[in-house]
Amino acid sequence: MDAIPLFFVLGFVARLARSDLKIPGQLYEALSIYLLLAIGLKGGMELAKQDALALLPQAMSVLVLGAIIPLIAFPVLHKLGKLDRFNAAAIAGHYGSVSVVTFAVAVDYLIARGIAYEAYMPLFLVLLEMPGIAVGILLAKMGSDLRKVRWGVLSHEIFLGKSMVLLAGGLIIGWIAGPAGLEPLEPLFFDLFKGVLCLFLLEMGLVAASQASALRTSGVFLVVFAVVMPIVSALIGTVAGLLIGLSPGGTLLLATLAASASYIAAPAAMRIAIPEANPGISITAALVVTFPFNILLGIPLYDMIVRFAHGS
Amino acid sequence: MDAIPLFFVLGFVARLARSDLKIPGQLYEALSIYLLLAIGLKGGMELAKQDALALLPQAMSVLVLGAIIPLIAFPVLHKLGKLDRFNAAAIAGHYGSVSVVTFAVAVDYLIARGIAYEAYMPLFLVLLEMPGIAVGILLAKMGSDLRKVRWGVLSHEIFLGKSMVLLAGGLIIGWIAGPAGLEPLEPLFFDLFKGVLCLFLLEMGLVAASQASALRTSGVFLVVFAVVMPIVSALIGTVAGLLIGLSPGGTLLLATLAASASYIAAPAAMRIAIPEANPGISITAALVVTFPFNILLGIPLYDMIVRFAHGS
Amino acid sequence: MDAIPLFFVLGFVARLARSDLKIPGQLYEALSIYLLLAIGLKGGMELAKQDALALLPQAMSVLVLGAIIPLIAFPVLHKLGKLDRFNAAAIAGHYGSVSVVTFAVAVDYLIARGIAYEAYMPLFLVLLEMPGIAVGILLAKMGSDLRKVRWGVLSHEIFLGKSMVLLAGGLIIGWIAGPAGLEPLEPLFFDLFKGVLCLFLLEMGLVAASQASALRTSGVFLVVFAVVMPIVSALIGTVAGLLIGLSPGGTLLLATLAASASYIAAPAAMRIAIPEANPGISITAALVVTFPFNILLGIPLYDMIVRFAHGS
Amino acid sequence: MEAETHTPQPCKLVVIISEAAIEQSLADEVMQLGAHGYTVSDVRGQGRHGARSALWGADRSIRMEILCDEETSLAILQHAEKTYFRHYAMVAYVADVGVLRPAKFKHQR
Amino acid sequence: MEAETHTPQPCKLVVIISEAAIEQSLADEVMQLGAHGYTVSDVRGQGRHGARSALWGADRSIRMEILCDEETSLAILQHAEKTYFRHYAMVAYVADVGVLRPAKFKHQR
Amino acid sequence: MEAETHTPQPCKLVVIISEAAIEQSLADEVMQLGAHGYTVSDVRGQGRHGARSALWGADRSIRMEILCDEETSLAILQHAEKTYFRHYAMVAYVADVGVLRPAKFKHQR
Ligand SMILES: Nc1ncnc2c1ncn2[C@@H]1O[C@H](COP(=O)(O)O)[C@@H](O)[C@H]1O
Ligand SMILES: Nc1ncnc2c1ncn2[C@@H]1O[C@H](COP(=O)(O)O)[C@@H](O)[C@H]1O
Ligand SMILES: Nc1ncnc2c1ncn2[C@@H]1O[C@H](COP(=O)(O)O)[C@@H](O)[C@H]1O
Ligand code: NA
Ligand code: NA
Ligand code: NA
Repeated sequence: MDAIPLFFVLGFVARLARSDLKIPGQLYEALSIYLLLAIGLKGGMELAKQDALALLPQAMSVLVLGAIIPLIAFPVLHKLGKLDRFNAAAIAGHYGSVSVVTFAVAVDYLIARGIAYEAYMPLFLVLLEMPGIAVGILLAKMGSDLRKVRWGVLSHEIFLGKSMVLLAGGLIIGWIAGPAGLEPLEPLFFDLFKGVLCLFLLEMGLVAASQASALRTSGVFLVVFAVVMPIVSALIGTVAGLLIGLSPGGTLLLATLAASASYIAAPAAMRIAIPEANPGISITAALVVTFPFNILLGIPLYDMIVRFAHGS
Repeated sequence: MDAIPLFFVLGFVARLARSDLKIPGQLYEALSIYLLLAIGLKGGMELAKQDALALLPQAMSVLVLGAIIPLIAFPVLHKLGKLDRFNAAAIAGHYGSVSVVTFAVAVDYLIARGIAYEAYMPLFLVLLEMPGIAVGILLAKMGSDLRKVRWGVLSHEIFLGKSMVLLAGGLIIGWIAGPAGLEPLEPLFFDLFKGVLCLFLLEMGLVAASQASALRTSGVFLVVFAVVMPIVSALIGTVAGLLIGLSPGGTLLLATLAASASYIAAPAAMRIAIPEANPGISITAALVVTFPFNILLGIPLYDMIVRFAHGS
Repeated sequence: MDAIPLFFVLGFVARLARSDLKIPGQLYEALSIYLLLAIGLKGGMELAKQDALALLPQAMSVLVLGAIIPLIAFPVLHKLGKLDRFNAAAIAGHYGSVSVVTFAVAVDYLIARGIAYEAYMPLFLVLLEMPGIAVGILLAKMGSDLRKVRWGVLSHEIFLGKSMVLLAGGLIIGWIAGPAGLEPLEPLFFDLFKGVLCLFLLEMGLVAASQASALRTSGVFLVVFAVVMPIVSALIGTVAGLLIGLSPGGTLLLATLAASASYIAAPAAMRIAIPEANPGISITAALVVTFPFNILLGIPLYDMIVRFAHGS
Repeated sequence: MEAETHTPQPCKLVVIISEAAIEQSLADEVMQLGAHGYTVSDVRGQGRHGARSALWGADRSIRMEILCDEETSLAILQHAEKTYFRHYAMVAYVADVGVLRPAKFKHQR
Repeated sequence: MEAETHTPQPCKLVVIISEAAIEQSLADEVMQLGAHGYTVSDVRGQGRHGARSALWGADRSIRMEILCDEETSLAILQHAEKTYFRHYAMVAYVADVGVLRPAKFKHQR
Repeated sequence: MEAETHTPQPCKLVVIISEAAIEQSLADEVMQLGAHGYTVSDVRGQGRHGARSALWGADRSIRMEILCDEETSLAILQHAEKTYFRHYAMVAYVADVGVLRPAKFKHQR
């Protein structure tokens, strides 16, 4: 059996059982810096093998995908879920953006099954990081006087947040350095990747369990949303994958990206951009429900959907 | 020459010379999380290759071994050493439990000499972690009103302390995932193991030296105890190894486990469970005397004992 | 293209753009402990292959080289640059000592081009760490009453600073353990080296950019000094390399060591030994100007100089 | 609703420095004694029990600070004294501070 | 030149404990309001907004302390209240302390 | 034996914020001047000497707090001023606090 989800379970159970196991804060930061850089580098290296210009139409479509998802999520949350504009917008932004770790788990799923995928998919991961967050913020600000919004601060937060800098920076370095330039970095950034991912999932299990008590107060609607929304997004992602001509493996990755909700970049950006939103709500949805749902059940489910759509 | 003990010496000397070299606290925690998980995973992987049920009798015997050692140590400390009940019990608990790093050094000793051993030995390490601590606590509480003892808190401390969770969690994950599932984790958890062990020993050298001044006030008895007790325990461990039919390599590991004293899990548990005990005393014995004794002189000595016992 | 300098650029640009990207403090310390130990071990391992006694004359010459550079730099800074005695001496000490990371980048430069070099060069790195700092301190103290100087504290600071302990400790361990003893440590200390170096350069880029604003107030003289001094030192280092019979590769490394300025060991020692010196000035020169100059332009330039000198 | 004022109102600040091992129990007890919150940081130091340099697990110390009303502050100090002073490395002190929203820190008895 | 004395002179100490996300803005604003410096440390804790255990990014808190004159201390407290108390986990208090060189902390208006 | 009371008795708290480089010497000197202990934490900040962001080695700051009697508090402040204020980034202040066991912090002269 694959070891990765087991680490999440270990962390989750340990915390529920009130063990004193903790991942020190700076180790957590070190692990995320590593994961973001490694994924960026990997993507950049693959990009160096491609004709980057030829990817432009696909890239544009992916940006649109990232903007559509929060536009769908927002009215559901606001109208159906009766959440105020700020919270609805913030949650929508989390689901428009992506989870790097969920992506990594999906890649691992494909590799373990020997399914091929477009190796430049991390480029799309980078592209999908921002637009969802941006749309979420815009949705929150639409009620207020748009001239009062500090656009500079906001775009700074979106484009220069550390996740973005590491992902995009890694991508660009990988692109410039190319496979030959990256070869000496492989033992650190590629060979250790899956092991580090396990440590990160252990930590995510701890964090998710520590937030789990919020489930009781969050209401049924939020839990249902956090399970149904990813499936809807995965469907949209599957359609997008078909439209831009991805392989089944690539389509699964795009569907998973669409289905995943950010819990690193988005919370940081939203806290500054939409202070009115309660961060507890979006994190409970994204991390306590959607994240484990995706890595435990979602990915196999999306795989079935994608196979069906690809007619295989 | 083997590099591992040299790192301990480097740390020890650096600190005695009052160098400002320090291992940052969170790096120390990261290293121990890594070591505990890695040993657990390794053991679990080997367990997956075994008929686990067949190990049950051996496992039971090992649990008994862990309970016997503190029962021997306690009267020696209390009667002969004139230590009060609390300190005697706490120290006995440290020696009943085990040192993960000493175990790792002994494994390395065997590998370097090409001596075979039962690959599932980490299972016994996990089993030996607890009973010694539990017996130590019981010994301390025997004087007081047993109904007043907060058993819930104590057993929580013993079974859900982070060492236990990581060791046992790693073991279970390794067991479930099996060799195939762990393969992608090997570069991190297995290939880097010995290097990380060196860093940890550097830190242990620093810590041991920082506690070394306590030797002056601790009295001759404690130092003698901290050298003689491991040898006695190693003899018992050797007998136990013979009784349960371990190979010479496995017997050496069991003897070393018996001889080793805990300085990670036990101090944490004892501080909560026996607040009356002075943590300085047990740590001086376990870390400043017994630990270096074991890794520098003890293991070769136990090897001779085991060879003699196995008649080889 | 080589990836290493790109990480420096990424850090530098991210910080200038006011991204919130940060390397946590303890990760920074962990990375430097790793780099210093790894370089020491590598050098010690190569030393074990040599007749160490035969290196004695070369080693003595290298010590002299380390003492000469600050003696040249000091009058320039004091007379020409109009810096007071304390600041001039402190800066001179920084340039007399060496930058471990610059050395590692130069080694990487040689490996990437398949140029051979004396594998025991890290020994010279260790030797060059101290004398520059010592001479710098002496220069600062010459004005004051020499009997009042706390020589004990100073020599402690120089010989037992953590950089020195890790470098020299690694060297000695590598020497004693030899290639066979170090083999199991290779995955950690050698295979990951270049990747870790990249992370460290990312951090150095962040730090350099955070100090860059000091450039505005530091004056033109300092910037010119921080570019010209390395070139002068590289010339001296080249001559020294020729005199002691190093290969072109070894000569380039010695030239680079001479050219490099310390920003880890020296600032720490100087802050204690010469409190009157403003640490901002020396760090701006060494880290913001000289370090990027060396890794981006200097090394190729010194390569040309060395080739010319070696007549190849 | 909290009463808010625009000049600081008196409030007590209790600070406890002790072994990291008791962080969780101390936090639970402080809340039980009537505090509405607390703040913890990692520290190192020296005292009657020698140096605690936070070099490794058993050697770590924490500093907890608690804003509360006077009654709670006394209860916390006395509880700490009774429960921990004997067997644990610990110091504790109380200071007078001013806060804008004193109601936030008042124990409803 | 600063006036220096050898007995401590009165000065105010403002302490703000809040979410790590606002560290940078808070620091900028504190300086704008007339402080000449500040000190920040990483903390964890619990309060009205529940536990903030610093387990991970969004969960980190900081403690900022500012030595300043009384006017600035009030300005900072009121600014914090106006800007952050509503939407952010935050507590703030002010204390009377003594410093040797009070001029260092005085705002030139 | 220490005299113990159940209401807090006056005591001084000295806080020094400065460069990490001098932690060891400062600690030694504080003990020599009559303190019986101290507590240190890692901080970052900004002041007259610009930002000290703890990004890397030379940039780290520490915060040391010392409970002691008034005489010792003055001795520490004056020593810090004489020895470090000129060349090191440093601030220091003293506050009045209450402790349960004042004898623990009193210097026997
Ligand atoms: N006089 C003091 N001033 C400040 N902190 C102290 C003082 N004495 C002790 N401490 C702190 O409290 C911890 C426990 O003190 P003790 O119980 O005296 O060993 C020490 O490790 C220090 O961190
Ligand atoms: N009574 C208190 N004493 C000390 N710290 C507090 C207190 N209440 C809250 N805090 C700190 O301030 C943060 C935010 O508080 P709150 O806005 O009440 O959630 C908490 O996470 C604690 O670190
Ligand atoms: N007004 C202030 N309030 C709080 N901390 C300060 C203040 N001024 C300086 N500091 C701290 O003391 C350190 C040294 O201050 P300075 O010597 O003014 O550069 C700074 O890095 C801050 O951490
Ligand atoms: Na998404
Ligand atoms: Na044992
Ligand atoms: Na140099």
